[in-house]
Amino acid sequence: MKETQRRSDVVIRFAGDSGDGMQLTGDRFTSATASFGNDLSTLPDFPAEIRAPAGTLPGVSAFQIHFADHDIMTPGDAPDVLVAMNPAALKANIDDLSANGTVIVNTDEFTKRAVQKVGYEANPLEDGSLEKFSVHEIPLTSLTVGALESFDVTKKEAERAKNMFALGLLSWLYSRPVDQTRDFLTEKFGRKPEILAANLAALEAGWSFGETTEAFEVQYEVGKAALPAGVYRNITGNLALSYGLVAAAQRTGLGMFLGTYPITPASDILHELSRHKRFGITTFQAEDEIAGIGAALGAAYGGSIGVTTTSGPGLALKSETLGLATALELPLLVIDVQRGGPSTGLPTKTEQSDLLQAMFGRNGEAPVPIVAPQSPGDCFYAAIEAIRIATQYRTPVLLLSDGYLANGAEPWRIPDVESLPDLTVSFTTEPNDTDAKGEPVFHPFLRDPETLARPWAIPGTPGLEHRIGGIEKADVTGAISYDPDNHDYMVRTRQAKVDGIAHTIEPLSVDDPSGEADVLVLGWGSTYGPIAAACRKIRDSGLQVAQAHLRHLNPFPANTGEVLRQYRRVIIPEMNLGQLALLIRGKYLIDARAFNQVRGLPFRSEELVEVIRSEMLGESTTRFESLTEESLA
Amino acid sequence: MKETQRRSDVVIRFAGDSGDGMQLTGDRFTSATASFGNDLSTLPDFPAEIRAPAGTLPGVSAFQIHFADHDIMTPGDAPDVLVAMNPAALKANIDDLSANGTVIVNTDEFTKRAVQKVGYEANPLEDGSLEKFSVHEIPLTSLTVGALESFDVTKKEAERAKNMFALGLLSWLYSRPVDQTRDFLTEKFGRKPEILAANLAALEAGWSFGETTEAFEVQYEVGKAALPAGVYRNITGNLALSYGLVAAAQRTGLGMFLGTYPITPASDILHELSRHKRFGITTFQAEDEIAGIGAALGAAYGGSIGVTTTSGPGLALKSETLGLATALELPLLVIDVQRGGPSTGLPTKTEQSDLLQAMFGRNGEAPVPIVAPQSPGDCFYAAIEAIRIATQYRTPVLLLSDGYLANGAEPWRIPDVESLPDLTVSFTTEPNDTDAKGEPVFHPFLRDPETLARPWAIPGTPGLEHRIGGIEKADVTGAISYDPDNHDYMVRTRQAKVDGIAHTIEPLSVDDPSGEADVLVLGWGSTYGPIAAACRKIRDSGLQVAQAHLRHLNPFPANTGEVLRQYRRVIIPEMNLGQLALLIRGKYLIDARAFNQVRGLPFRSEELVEVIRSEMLGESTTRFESLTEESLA
Amino acid sequence: MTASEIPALDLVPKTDEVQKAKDFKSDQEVRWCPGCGDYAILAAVQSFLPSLGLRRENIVFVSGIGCSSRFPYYMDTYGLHSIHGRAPAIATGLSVSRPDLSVWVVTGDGDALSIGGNHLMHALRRNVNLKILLFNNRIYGLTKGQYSPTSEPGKITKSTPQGSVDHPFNPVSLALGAEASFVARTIDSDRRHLTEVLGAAAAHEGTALVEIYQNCNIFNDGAFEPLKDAGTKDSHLIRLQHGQPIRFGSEDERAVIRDNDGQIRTVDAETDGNVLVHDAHAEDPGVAFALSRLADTVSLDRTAIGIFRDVQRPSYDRLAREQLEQAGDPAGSTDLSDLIAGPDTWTVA
Amino acid sequence: MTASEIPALDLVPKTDEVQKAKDFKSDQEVRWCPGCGDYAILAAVQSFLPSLGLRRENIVFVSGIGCSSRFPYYMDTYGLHSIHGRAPAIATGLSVSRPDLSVWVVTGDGDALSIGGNHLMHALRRNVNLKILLFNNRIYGLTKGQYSPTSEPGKITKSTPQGSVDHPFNPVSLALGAEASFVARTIDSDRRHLTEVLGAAAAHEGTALVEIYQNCNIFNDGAFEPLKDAGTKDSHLIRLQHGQPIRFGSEDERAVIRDNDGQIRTVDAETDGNVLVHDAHAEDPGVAFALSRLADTVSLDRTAIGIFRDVQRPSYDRLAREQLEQAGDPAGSTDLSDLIAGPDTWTVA
Ligand SMILES: Cc1ncc(C[n+]2csc(CCOP(=O)(O)OP(=O)(O)O)c2C)c(N)n1
Ligand SMILES: Cc1ncc(C[n+]2csc(CCOP(=O)(O)OP(=O)(O)O)c2C)c(N)n1
Ligand code: SF4
Ligand code: SF4
Ligand SMILES: [Mg+2]
Ligand SMILES: [Mg+2]
Repeated sequence: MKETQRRSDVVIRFAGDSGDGMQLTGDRFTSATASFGNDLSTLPDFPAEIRAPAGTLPGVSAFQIHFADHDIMTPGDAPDVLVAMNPAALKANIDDLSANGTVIVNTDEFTKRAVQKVGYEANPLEDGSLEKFSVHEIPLTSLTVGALESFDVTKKEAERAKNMFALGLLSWLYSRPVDQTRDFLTEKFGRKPEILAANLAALEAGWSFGETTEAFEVQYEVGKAALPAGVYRNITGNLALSYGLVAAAQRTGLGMFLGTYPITPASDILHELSRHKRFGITTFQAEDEIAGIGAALGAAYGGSIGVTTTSGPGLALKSETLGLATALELPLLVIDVQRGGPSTGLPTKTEQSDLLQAMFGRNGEAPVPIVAPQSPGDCFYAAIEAIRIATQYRTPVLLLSDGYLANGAEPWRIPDVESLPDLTVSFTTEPNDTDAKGEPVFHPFLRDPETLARPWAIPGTPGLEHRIGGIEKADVTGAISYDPDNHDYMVRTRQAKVDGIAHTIEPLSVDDPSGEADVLVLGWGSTYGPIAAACRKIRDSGLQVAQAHLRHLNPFPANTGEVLRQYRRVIIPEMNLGQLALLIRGKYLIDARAFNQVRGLPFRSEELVEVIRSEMLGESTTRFESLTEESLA
Repeated sequence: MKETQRRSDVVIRFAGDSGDGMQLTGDRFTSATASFGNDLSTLPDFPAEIRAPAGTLPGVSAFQIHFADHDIMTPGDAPDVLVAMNPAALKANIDDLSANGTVIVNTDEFTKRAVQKVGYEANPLEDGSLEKFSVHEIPLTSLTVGALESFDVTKKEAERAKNMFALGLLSWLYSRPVDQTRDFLTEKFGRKPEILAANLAALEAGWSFGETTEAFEVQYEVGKAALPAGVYRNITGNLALSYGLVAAAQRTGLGMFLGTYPITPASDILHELSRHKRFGITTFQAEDEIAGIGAALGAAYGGSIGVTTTSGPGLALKSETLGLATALELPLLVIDVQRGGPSTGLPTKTEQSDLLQAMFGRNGEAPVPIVAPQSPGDCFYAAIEAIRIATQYRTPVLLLSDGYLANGAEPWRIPDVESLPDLTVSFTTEPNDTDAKGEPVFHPFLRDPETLARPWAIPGTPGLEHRIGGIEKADVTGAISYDPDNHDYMVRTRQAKVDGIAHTIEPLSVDDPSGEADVLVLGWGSTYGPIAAACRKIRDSGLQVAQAHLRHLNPFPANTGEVLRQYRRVIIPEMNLGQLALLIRGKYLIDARAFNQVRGLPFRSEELVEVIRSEMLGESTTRFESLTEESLA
Repeated sequence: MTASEIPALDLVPKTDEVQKAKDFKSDQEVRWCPGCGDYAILAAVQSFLPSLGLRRENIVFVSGIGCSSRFPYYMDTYGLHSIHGRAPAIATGLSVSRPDLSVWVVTGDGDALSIGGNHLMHALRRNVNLKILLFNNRIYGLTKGQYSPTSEPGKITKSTPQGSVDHPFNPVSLALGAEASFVARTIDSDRRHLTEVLGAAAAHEGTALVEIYQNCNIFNDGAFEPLKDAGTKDSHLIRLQHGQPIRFGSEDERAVIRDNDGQIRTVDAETDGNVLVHDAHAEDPGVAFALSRLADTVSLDRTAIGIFRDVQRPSYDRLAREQLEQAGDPAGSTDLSDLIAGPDTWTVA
Repeated sequence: MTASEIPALDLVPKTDEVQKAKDFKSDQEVRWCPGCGDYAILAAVQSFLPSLGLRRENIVFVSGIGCSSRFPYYMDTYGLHSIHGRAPAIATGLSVSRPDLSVWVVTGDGDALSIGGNHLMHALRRNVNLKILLFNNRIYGLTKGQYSPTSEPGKITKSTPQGSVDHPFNPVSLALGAEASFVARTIDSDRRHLTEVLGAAAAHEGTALVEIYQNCNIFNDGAFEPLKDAGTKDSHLIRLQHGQPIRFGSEDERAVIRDNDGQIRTVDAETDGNVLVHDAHAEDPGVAFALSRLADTVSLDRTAIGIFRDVQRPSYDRLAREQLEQAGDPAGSTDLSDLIAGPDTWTVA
């Protein structure tokens, strides 16, 4: 047996052609790692093309996993190990590798032509350019084909199994179990026994290769993480969001209607929900985004939980109907899984640049509450919270996820469904007012004095027949009204209703173990992990820093200003040009500093460390956006 | 001859049923007043319905004109004279009348039924409720019918001429010329000689009635205003905007393409431009707003000045395509004539609530310059300025007008067209770069170092064939690029391009005659008039106040922060819930106070006086929106 | 046929009460221009609905924006006045999620065919259980008189001072091309015909598109005069009746035939043998389409009214509901727990 | 027929240079999946264009979003890759304002018929001078395999695990219902037929809609196999040729006839007399529509390909241009001054 070394955490990136099955490989490695009991975080990164041409840089598909014996926050800044299935994968990823990192390359693909195709002048395996790394040159393809010689598969099929060989090798290297992967393959290829056998054999062969070859002298171990007790699973943001929707619908006691139009990276929510009709969920693939939200709104009018899912360009299209929903004051959930913009932008990358669109992208004063999850698993709870607000306040709500949350995964403690909030909705079924003659009448815009919500009286309710629409309505009666003072009143009341939600959300809490920090890092959405990791590193280095994270972007928690004012300096890192920063500055008049990157990728925590530290120490602040005169407009 | 008294200014409101021709009456009175040489300002106010049912409150159509022997800023807070053609018109407008105002009522319409129909318990002409006013009860309808007895028209036709009778009477009362109205009628009814004769006679009869009846003892005179020398005309905002577009197109030397979809209050721009094809203007009534902006963008790609016009709900629909235009970096002008929102809202009323939609209503970081005219006549220059920015910076530009500017009118000094800025555009026709081998190549995203504008090379140019799209592009070459750093760079560069426009716009100037004010009132768009009138009144009362008005909302003039910081207090009145205030506060960290009304009507200057004065004197500030914690989100 | 006998209304609750037209009048003042054709349609719908015997609260009118789209305010049922062009999409969500409702859409030629064309087409293709009343006045009324996608070529309007250069849609052809299972055309002023068509639409499972020629006396007065004027209407109108040979003219002196080249044509005085017999239930929409092409866009000569097509195809609503039912009910929270746990879990003690 | 002989291309500048397919290849790497039908279409278009003899810089490809919409990047002409569904609208502005360009739209079944259905329909009705190539693979390719508006009923996809309950559009029927002046259908793998159809489309004044059956080998492989497979294609395909009797089958043993009830039907072995002769130029689209209905949505039996309709109707572009010309040119700045001054002015000294 070889030597075994312990590691507290490892970051591995699998990279290859779109057709090489890297997402699947990463997924399986993740699954094994999760069930082994590590904490983990993943970052898939794939091209916009379905199958970009083989061997090209744009065709590279990668999957990064960070796993550890303690709780971790991010998929890791820089991989310790890069598995590069071809020259393109090497070229596209090598710069990210950590110093002294390990590279495992599939030498079979490093032909002269392939190397030149991606713009290498010389073969990088030969020109010494990889010297600073520990390089393992392995003919993965031919080893796989060799291992499958006796199997009843074509050469092409055998070659295709090379990802399983790689998975086997890496599983050996990091002492990962492979049983689950076996089960998975058995399920997947159940109907093609030869392919199944070949894949299982390739997996096995990879493992054995690690064990027997001299290339690998050490095997690594990463111990279980001490997570809070409970039953866990691994989950991506889109899946958690889908389950959150199912759970929320159940807790309201109503049917759910998803009206949507496919768009990356939101489509998987449609795919997932379409499989759960037994929970009373109807999915409707509409002709476009406008019809998607329209149908969801129509269903909400009829008493369903109306939901629509999309990404940035689709949210733009939904603007007008979303405005109608604010005027009708009906519950509706709009989910925007943000991606790189503007326009088509970077469809498979992540970004936080729809916040101000979510806040303001409608004609007139049309406030909409906004909720944002902070991690893949948190998408579950964010969905429930959004539906709570929508149903209790009779308002459309925007949930802002993003591409990183959507496709990233983490271990998730499975909640006890009985412990989820009770969201039971009761429709109005009786007249709620009396007219001048003392007769009972129904007034569709007579509000609950507490929440300012109007009654939800659905068609089919006898005696409450009424008409609503997008024209301004008279207070109480809901009749069309062009009265100037009524309009002013209604505009303010709709705003006050949304503002009032602040009373029912948890106050902003600060993570500052020492209680002595005078710099606060404020974030929202998916930057939680990188910010938390950075703050932890700073504290480990002996400095103090505080972190606060906004789950509600509209309204902000009631104590937000009070919290922020306690710090000498507030830093707001965002994957946009400073959108939350504008809102915070405008509302609280605090000179918050924005640190922005719009690279389509999550922040690297090391970078955040540097930025926060330089601000703490009063060093150069050139990395900050100057939010004063010059650049923020 | 009766006694004549001089007045320095007068506010008259004509009010009647939608079918009573009040808009026409007001228009004619305005025309006469303009040509007489008064300064003036008007405010039409009509229902959303085409012909709301006769005799009802929602059916009332009104037209207010303020005219004076000096320069004035607003259509007036409260009418001095109300012409009420029926009980509904009286009821809907009487509360606005100034103390001791004059009411001229058409008694013929005050039947018991008509009076009750609008909810009067007793006939207001009899119950003493009008006591505080000077009331002239005149049977306008029967007087008109009587005067036309000998004419070859039906009774209905005769009745319909009662607005001309009223116009004649008011013309006499305020010593207005009626020649132009005669010409106008002759033109309008040229083909119906009987109707023409009847209308002319009714006009005449109204005038004579004033002269002969004892009801009117005094005739009034309002002297000419000492306006700057020049040739003047009367103009509405929509007309001035249309002419500005024609003029701008001429100055660029290019054709113009308007792609649009009708919507109140923007449709008149389409109507107007469709009549001016000889200036190389193509108008295209598209199937919807998305097609309207799409076609305009396509035409811009082809080298035309692409324009699209709309109002709030239409702007919402255009969001996605506007985002594409920011990514393509092509010139495009989007005109939003704002109306009351949210959703369908108050379609015929005015509001400033699309500012933040204009700023942020797109997915991703998609900055768009914004220009806003401040008076009807200024719409002409704002259109030219918007097209200057669009063509020179190769960017979509948003122009924010509103319902008040669109339909309001004022005397306008006609510019010398030769003095308008030269906007000549030159397309790129030659390669602009060299490739690695030194060969000339065309790079569609190689920018002008000064403006950061990219070349505008239109189809049909040999040798410059290239492809553009909404996916992120590589700097310089414009090829599709998923590179993270390139994306970050391009996002910032597009922002920097828009920010850089600040170098070419006039600095923010302050109107503070004494130079001693410590309170500044900052506005944008159509609130210019009411704010200026209020400031003038305050100064007249011996206090000092400064006024500044933003024509550019994005980017702000470079000196904005510097200017604002010179004042102890900045007050921002807006017809929304504080949209400019948010931007100013967020950018400059100045505790600007927002004074907001969302009534679908322009501010009354008296109200602004009160608000500004109480702030200056440090009195109660309860009228201000608290822009801190509680309400702005 | 009352509602209880109409299979398409099976799931909509019925009432025993005797209803009158006035039971369907809301308390809102009607705000169309005096003389507008919309009044006649409103009256016809209000008089017709009692014949269905449905519970008032189970009827919903959804509309877009336009003069016509004010309709729901005047009906004492549930109603939703939405935004321009989107009524079919909104109504789709309502209808699919609420099989116990009778959902009607009211729209105009601009609302349905200009901005809303796509939603209309997709509702038709899916066969969502909507009854769509398209008030076609060949003009934009509410925005004060621009031409619409059904305006005749050359039309001079506010936005086309030199005359429109657009070729108009024929709403019946368009609907048939979009896979409509029910398409009819009728006229505001012909109360009997209108009522008949409404009855057939109500009885249809799936989308029923009813084009109603409607006079806008303010901006397009007399647009359908040739079909209303006593002197011309008999010669211009082709009244389609299922199972009947298609003859028209004041003395049935004109007829519709199929010609040798496969075309459907109108001819003067034709022998019985060749006259086409109208089959509204024909599976193939080819003949219905051909009938929709007979009319002259400008003169309105040879305009067919009545039910062009009325075929059975399961509604989207029904098929979607069947999938829900097939999926079964969850076993309460156990099932939910199982779902979110999934197959791969591990326990941390 | 070269471009100089095609009246519809009158205004587009020609070149004397001899062009080759490779002149139309851009330097961008083609990024479709290996085996995708889009490659064949790209190659066909690149080989076809030289036959027109147009100057390369006067050709523009405008597309929406989808795999198919990547097309413009690969053409060494001007190109605009726009947003989902909006290409016809954008191309309309370009075409109307630039009569010297040959404007092509490339779109997919989702892009053109789902989100973009309305723009497509309106372009067709107006007869804007666009050549629209609709790559119909009956699936959403770029978003990885959801069903589209042309997918067959019951289709199991990522978004329809129990099978789709939508009834699909027939793009040819839809276009005919939308007043199209030119409609054709062809197949990615039939280079000759595809090229022929492209030629006819290019020669047409106004909108030419060309539906191209395209194989998506990743998400909907073999969708059109019955029309490509040597064993079935002759029996399934009806090749329409103007002026020819419509016969098909490996031995022409099947034919299309008009039946007594006015319907167009396919029959086995029929006498010559009754066989329908295809008239692509028929003013009335009725027969073309009927031909579009013959195909079985699922089996693809009786699928007609070729040019269904090709009639002359002045393009929107031409009519709009004529109005511009009628309006005349302004007399420089004098006219502009007159315009903005208007009739009612006064002078303040
Ligand atoms: C998004 C949007 N675009 C445009 C409008 C303006 N608008 C209101 S109704 C209408 C067209 C009305 O025509 P039609 O549908 O034929 O209805 P009609 O008034 O003739 O009954 C338009 C363009 C709007 N309200 N919303
Ligand atoms: C506004 C918007 N909605 C949705 C999408 C996502 N999307 C991209 S392509 C596409 C459909 C592609 O199908 P099709 O048009 O048939 O093209 P194909 O990929 O099959 O060639 C969708 C839904 C988008 N990019 N933009
Ligand atoms: S404008 Fe025309 S359609 Fe509208 S209410 Fe008046 S008459 Fe009727
Ligand atoms: S997904 Fe299908 S349509 Fe798209 S490139 Fe691949 S094979 Fe072609
Ligand atoms: Mg209409
Ligand atoms: Mg497709």
